[in-house]
Amino acid sequence: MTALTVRFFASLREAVGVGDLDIEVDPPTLVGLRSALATRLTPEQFHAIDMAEVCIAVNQAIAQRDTPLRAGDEVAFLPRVTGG
Amino acid sequence: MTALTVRFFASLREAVGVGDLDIEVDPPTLVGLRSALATRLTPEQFHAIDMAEVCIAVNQAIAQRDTPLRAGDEVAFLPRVTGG
Amino acid sequence: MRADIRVQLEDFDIAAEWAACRQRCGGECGAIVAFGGLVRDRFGDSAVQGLHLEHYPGMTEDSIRRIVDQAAERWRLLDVVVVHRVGYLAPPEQIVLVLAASGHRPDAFAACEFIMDYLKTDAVFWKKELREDGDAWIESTAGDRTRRESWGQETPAEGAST
Amino acid sequence: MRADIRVQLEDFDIAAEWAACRQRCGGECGAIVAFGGLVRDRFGDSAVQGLHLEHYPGMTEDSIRRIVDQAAERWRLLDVVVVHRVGYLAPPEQIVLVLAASGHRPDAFAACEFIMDYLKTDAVFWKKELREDGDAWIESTAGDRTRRESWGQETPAEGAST
Repeated sequence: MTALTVRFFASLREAVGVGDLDIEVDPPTLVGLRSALATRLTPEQFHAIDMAEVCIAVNQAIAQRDTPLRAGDEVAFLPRVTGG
Repeated sequence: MTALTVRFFASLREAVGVGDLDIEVDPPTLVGLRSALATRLTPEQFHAIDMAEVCIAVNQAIAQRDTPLRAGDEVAFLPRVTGG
Repeated sequence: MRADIRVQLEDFDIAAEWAACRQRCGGECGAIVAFGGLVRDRFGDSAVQGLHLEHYPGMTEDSIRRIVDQAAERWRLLDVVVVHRVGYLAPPEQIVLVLAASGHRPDAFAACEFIMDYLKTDAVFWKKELREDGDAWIESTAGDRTRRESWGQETPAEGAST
Repeated sequence: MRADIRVQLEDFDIAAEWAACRQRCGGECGAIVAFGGLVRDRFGDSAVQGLHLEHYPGMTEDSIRRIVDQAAERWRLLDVVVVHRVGYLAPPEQIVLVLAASGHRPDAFAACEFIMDYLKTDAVFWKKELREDGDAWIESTAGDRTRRESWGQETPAEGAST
């Protein structure tokens, strides 16, 4: 098992109810993380973070589908951004 | 004869050597003014103000070829402008 | 090109930023363009009490830096300042300042507007409008995306979903 | 739309102009764009000692007002300020300030840039550059005229020659 910190921002934090979550995943991939979150969260919470427009950053860099995960990584779920 | 004040700006003032000139014209038209200036100025001075790109304003409004002139009018010779 | 990028709770002082920018540029600088974004008091028919702006410390600054770097590749710039506030902001407080200084005005205008357009679509911020008719997370509009795309080139990094 | 147009010998204070503009606009204002033009210290390879700016009191202000009125017809503006200095200016002094405030940033950017482009070609000023290699009256460049024409519509009033 690989221990990660997951962060939710803005509307996703509101949907999940917390900003941070420590979670263990196996295998250490985004697919493994998805499974772990599906178990850990309620269906409504999971649905909110599992939308197509949600971006995922690993250690603050936008992740690709096959970005590997290592123990201690910070995985952030980012809803659509807008600044200015 | 119609008495006018003529003003020269910027490079035209430098070419003519003065900023203002009182002059009498007959007939009271831009053509009449041109004749009067041709007599009053040296050929070099006249050449400077007689260039195609020089604009003429009568009482601060850009003049047309047939703009009538009245006693006391201010006729300004304006070289190409640039602000900013 | 010097770039100064700050994300902060505190208000900013346009006069101080402008003066510092002039100071850094010296006699090379012919043009400074400043953009200030303010909190409006209405959204359509609904009164706006304020905005809540959230960011991801580190990633947000990086996202702004990437935008500024792209601007610096496209135009001749001497100095760029981006100050973006976060936290709770009430109308008519200042949200964002973008300063672009160049030898020449077309570069300063283009860079400032480019940076603002990209901030709307690519900078890592989230904005909640606190309104009479209910709070709402704001997304960049179709107009914002069209404006961003009008600059051509680069598409946003493809994100992964789980 | 309010418009404040001034031609003056004195320097201007961007901070005071910006604050007054915000004050006048209140909560409707979402965007302020400011352009500052400065005296550069070089022209090509030649050092510039300064500029001498000349105007035609009355006609100059009218020419600026016409430009601002055109901008107000094209975009939704809340407030416009144009302050243009005349007299002798040394590098890196400020020459001109254009402020455009609007509910929305595209309008503020477009109006500010439009006004600057037209000031270069249509405002009644003359500018002499005092240079190492000799003084020279500056004219608007082909680039300035192209930028002006890129806004479409209106052509300059046809002048008469004697």
